[in-house]
Amino acid sequence: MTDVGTDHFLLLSAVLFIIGMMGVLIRRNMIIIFMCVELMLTAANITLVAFGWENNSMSGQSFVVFTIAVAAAEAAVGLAIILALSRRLHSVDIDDMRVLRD
Amino acid sequence: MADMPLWLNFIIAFLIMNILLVGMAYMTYYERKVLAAMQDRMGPMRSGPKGLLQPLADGVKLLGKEDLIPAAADKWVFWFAPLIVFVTAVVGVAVIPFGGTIHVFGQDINLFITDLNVGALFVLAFGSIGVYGIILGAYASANRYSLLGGLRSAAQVISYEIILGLSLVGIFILTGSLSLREIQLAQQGTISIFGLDVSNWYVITQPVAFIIFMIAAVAETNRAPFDLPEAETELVSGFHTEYSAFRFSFYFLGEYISMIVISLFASTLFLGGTSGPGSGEYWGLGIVWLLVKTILFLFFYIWLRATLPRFRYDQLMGIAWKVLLPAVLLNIMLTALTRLRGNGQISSGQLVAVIAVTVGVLVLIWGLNQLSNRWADAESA
Amino acid sequence: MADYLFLIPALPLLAFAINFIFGRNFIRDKAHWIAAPAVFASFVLSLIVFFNIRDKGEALDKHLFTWIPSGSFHIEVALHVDQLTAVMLLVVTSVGFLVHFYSIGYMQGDPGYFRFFSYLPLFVFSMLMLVMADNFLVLFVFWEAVGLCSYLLIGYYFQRRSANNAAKKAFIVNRIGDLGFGVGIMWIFSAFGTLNFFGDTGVFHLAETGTVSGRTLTGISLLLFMGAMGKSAQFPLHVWLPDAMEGPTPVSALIHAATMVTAGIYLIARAHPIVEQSQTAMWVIATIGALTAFMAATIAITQNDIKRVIAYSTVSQLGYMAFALGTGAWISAIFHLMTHAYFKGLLFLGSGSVIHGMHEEQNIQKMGGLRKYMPITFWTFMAGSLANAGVVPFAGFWSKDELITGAWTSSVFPNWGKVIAIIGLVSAFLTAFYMFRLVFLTFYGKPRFDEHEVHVHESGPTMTIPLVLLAIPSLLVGFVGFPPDDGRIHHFLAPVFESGSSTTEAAAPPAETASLYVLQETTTDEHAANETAAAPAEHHISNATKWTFAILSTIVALSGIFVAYLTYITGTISATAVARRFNGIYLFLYERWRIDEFFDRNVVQQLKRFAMFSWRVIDVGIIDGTVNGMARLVTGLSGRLRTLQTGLVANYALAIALGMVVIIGVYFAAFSDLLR
Amino acid sequence: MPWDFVAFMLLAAICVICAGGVVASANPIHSGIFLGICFIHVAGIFVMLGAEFLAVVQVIVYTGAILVLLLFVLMLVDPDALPEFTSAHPVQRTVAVLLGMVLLLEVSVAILGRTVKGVASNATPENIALVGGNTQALGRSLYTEYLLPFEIASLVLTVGVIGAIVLAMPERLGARVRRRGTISLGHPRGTDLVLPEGVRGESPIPDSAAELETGLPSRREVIMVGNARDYTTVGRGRQ
Repeated sequence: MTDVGTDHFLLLSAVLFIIGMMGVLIRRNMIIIFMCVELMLTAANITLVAFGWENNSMSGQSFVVFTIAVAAAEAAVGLAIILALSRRLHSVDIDDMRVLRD
Repeated sequence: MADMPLWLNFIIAFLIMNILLVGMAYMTYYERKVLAAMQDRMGPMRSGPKGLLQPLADGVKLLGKEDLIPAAADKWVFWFAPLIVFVTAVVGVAVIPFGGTIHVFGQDINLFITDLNVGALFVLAFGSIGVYGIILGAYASANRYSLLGGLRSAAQVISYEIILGLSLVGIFILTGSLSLREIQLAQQGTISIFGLDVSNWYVITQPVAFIIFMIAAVAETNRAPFDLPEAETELVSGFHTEYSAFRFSFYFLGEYISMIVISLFASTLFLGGTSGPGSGEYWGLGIVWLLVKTILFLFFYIWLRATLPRFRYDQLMGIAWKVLLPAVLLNIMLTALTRLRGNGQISSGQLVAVIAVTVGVLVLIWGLNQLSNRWADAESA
Repeated sequence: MADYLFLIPALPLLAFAINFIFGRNFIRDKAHWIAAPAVFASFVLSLIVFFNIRDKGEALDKHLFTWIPSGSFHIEVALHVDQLTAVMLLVVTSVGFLVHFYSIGYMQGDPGYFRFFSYLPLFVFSMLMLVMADNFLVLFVFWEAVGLCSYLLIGYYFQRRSANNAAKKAFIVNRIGDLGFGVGIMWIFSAFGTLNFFGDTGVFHLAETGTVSGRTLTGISLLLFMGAMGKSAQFPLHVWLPDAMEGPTPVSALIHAATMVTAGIYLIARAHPIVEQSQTAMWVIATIGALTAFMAATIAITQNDIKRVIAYSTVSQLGYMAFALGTGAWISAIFHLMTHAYFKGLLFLGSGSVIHGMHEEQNIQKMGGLRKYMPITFWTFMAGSLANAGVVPFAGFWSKDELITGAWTSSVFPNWGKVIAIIGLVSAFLTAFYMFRLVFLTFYGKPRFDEHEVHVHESGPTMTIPLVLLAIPSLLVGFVGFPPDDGRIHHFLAPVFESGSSTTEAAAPPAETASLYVLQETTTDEHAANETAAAPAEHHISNATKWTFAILSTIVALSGIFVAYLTYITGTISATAVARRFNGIYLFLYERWRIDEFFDRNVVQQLKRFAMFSWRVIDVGIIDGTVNGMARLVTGLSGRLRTLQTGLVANYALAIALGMVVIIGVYFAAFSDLLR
Repeated sequence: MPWDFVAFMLLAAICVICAGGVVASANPIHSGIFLGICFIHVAGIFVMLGAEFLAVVQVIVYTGAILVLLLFVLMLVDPDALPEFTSAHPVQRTVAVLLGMVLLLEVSVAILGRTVKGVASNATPENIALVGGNTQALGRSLYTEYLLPFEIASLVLTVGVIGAIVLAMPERLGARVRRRGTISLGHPRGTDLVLPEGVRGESPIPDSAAELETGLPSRREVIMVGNARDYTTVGRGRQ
């Protein structure tokens, strides 16, 4: 078990992903939730790179490039939404974002 | 790149770091002297001959001052934020090559700490982490002026980091590598321009990138005229208002070290690093050349500070996004096209076509902009 | 040459695109610099094409692209230019260009200037594609496009309610015709399996070789004619055309007189291999044409709006063309179409000039004596009127004379043809009368307006030059049909209209007997020929007949003018007295045969009643009842279910996570061998 | 004990601890710091996996840009608007933790019981060294195999940037832009010298309707115009 194999990275990725998921589920601050989503994305990235490493393939890394690009775009749009919402509702509490229901 | 035992690596790293720190100390002296000369003053004269011990005196003074922590501060963030600035600034030097591999005492010694194949990006990456020190310090101070400084810094550094990174892409295209060592090696030869043999420095083949890089580097290190995060007159020193004594000195150190590192970086990227007369035979001469170039850059920094007033914030952002970004993108495109043409991968016709389309698009954008201005005027009229 | 054919329609399309996209912001009041040169270039190209075809004597073809490749249904967009198309191209582009030219002056200062100059080339483009189409579907598409342009241009002054209504009316009435046309095309496809006109597998060849039953051909022909009725304003679908005068006058000239309305005539002429197989269809076409010609002429007598009179005159002339088609006088119909395009375009532009000069006054009762104010307009208008009235040697005379002669000597139905010819003569008399009523009321006599209030002026050169340019063909173009039945146009067009019969008839007549007119003595047994190919034997009409009719129609026209002279110049006959005497008839005519009222009462109101029924009973009662019932049911259910939707994003995320866990769990438990 | 195992364990431990810190910190800034540390160590993991370029990109993009942006927004948002750390939904929290545990269990089973191996490709360390290194190999992969996705990704970024600008634009910004004035984070005073004759301290420009709507004092904006010529025509466009 002292040899670092793909499984180690996958387990790390799983743990990070689940911590991120729990963060999304538990926290109410939209910005924290956003951070947790980034965490989940990173966890997925680790999986991709790990499998690429295992199979001597560059595809995993290529995918991560796309993930990062999408994450960056998501950050830009997501934060702009958060900013606009906080400006309008004076809150970043995810529980306050229920205008559509009321 | 020769394999060295780990202990030797540590020694080299230790040496370089210490030289850097001492250099930083005398950088402050150098700056004060140059500024003084430009302002027709004497500068520090009291401590030691010609004030040469002034940095030492400053250090002792800073260490001896009272270490204040504001009551409302976020303590441990307040505590480690200056360290981030300092550490990230120092780490950047790890990939700067001071020369090739030399053979002394029966031992191969690399005149650099490491040769990462992503060396150039490494410097940028640590530069971008450095901004945390400013933001977090600003936040932790629980001071509105500091916070404003931190926000400005965040926006400024993010914006200029893009420019900084993109300005290097031209070099990457020409070199085909991100390794600083390879970039430096690629500048060893000479090229012929109008029958004149000139060193193949990228400052000659990439002049636009060089200018943009210099502007962005000044902004990236928060130096005048881009020192808005500090802006004594408006923000009472901005993010480090609440810092004193040794914590302040970390910010201080970090700023000067990052100046030195970015100057080393620029020398390596654009001025051929260690290349110069005689540097092929004597490695020591290479280091001297590198230092001379670095000092030139540092002089440029100081000169800017002495000459230019601070930019306004919107001007700062406007320069980054409306002037430098398009210019640097065009530079990348031109470089790429030239490279492709040189490799014979595209024909002259295609080259001309691409350029024509680009010019057309630019003209179109310009026209649309004019048009929207006109509409806006018509609407407001 | 064929490679450059596409330029003819493409240039106006380009002009349209440029004006439409950049007009509002960039081109504005310089839009005509885009549109007019483009149409002029098309005209020049059309001329080149025309001479090319005349010299070579064969049609040009150019395949552009495959539009719908779908199994056996294969629609190609191709340009086909034969003699018929070449004539149409010339007419469309020449009148089109002059109208563009005229509009520069007429539309000056209009806020929608660029819009006008983008719709006009669009129309020209559509019309050119219509005549160049080589299959029914493409023809239909541009048929509709032409209708669209008509709609846009009638409703050009969209701020006016009446213009909007007129545009809608034109569109809806055309829809009725187009419905028939559309069904006809579908029927063609199901009967022939193709929509292409030409070639051995084309519709026309198949129709001539008798692969399809006569009944089918009759049905198709009637449906095609239904489309033509809508577009070419045949009774009873003519009602839209007079209302279409709400559009700007150049539009009336271009679309509602010279070109678009002739699309129906063109369609029937193009489809003549089908139509001529069916005697019933021919009879219907001829009868409706004659009826239209007569009805519109009678209405025109009583109208007071200058444009309306000319509009009814247009309807009447279209009726002439239709009965010529119906009696098998194809070339005469196209000949009349051509002459009519020029003199009617001229009349409309002239009336536009009058209206312009009178500061938007359209009522002829308030005009008079304009001769001295607007000499150019007067003389050109006079030329147009003489042409329309059919006075020697103006263009209208030659073509109209031919139509009537053709009807009289028609081989398709000899007896009925004579009746139609007589109706044509009566209409010709009426035509001469109302045209000169118009001329006398407008240009002669004393001004019936306040000369101090209204400062009448001659229009500018951009308006008068087209008038003069149109007056020349109005005078001269008739001579291409001289001598009657043997003129240049007959020789030119002959290949189009005889090719069919020459392939069907084993004993094809020699080519020099170009005329299609048929002597009465070769009449086949009408009952036997019913629903089958009416085989037209080729013969010249005796010179005696020709002369008789030439003299007859001249007399008729002159007498019409004379009566108008007596009525409106000397006052020997009192118009008001006649109107009072025959009050019933007068009112009947004045109210345009009460066709609009008839439609309103019998169609519109009935439809409204049906719509009310549908709304009140079917929609509200049955459909809404069902829907509302469902809705109430769903409301009741969802009231209970909505508690599930907390509106809290966290809960939804939790649900997603739960779903993920459950799915993975189920996978492990059921499908994976990991746990076994 | 091999060094790479130690390195991995170190990196992984810090990653997990910092990830926990992100979720558990009461102060969102602390969450951000934890996340940054976590990302840097993930970059270390990437280096271990032979993806040096990605490691640097991870640091530059995630830590250097995305996270800075996050902190930026955090500082822009009114601190009073931040929700309480203690969740108002204890049930939600319990269920979430439970679900996380179950999912972790399931995924662990899946990873440890993994029998399927991927198809080995040709990017062996030797081949990568042959093309010049990780960066060059990744470049080849991106610009040959994944050229179209790469271009689309750039499009996504562009759209994202534009969307962000549109979303974050203050509602009346359009009106303000047209007046050629900007609001700076500083410089409340500006250049008094270009003020025309009149009572000092009073706006020389009559309040336009737009200004009344935005409620922004016009003096503030007048001061920030780019040059004196524009200044005199503020509110009426250039002439």
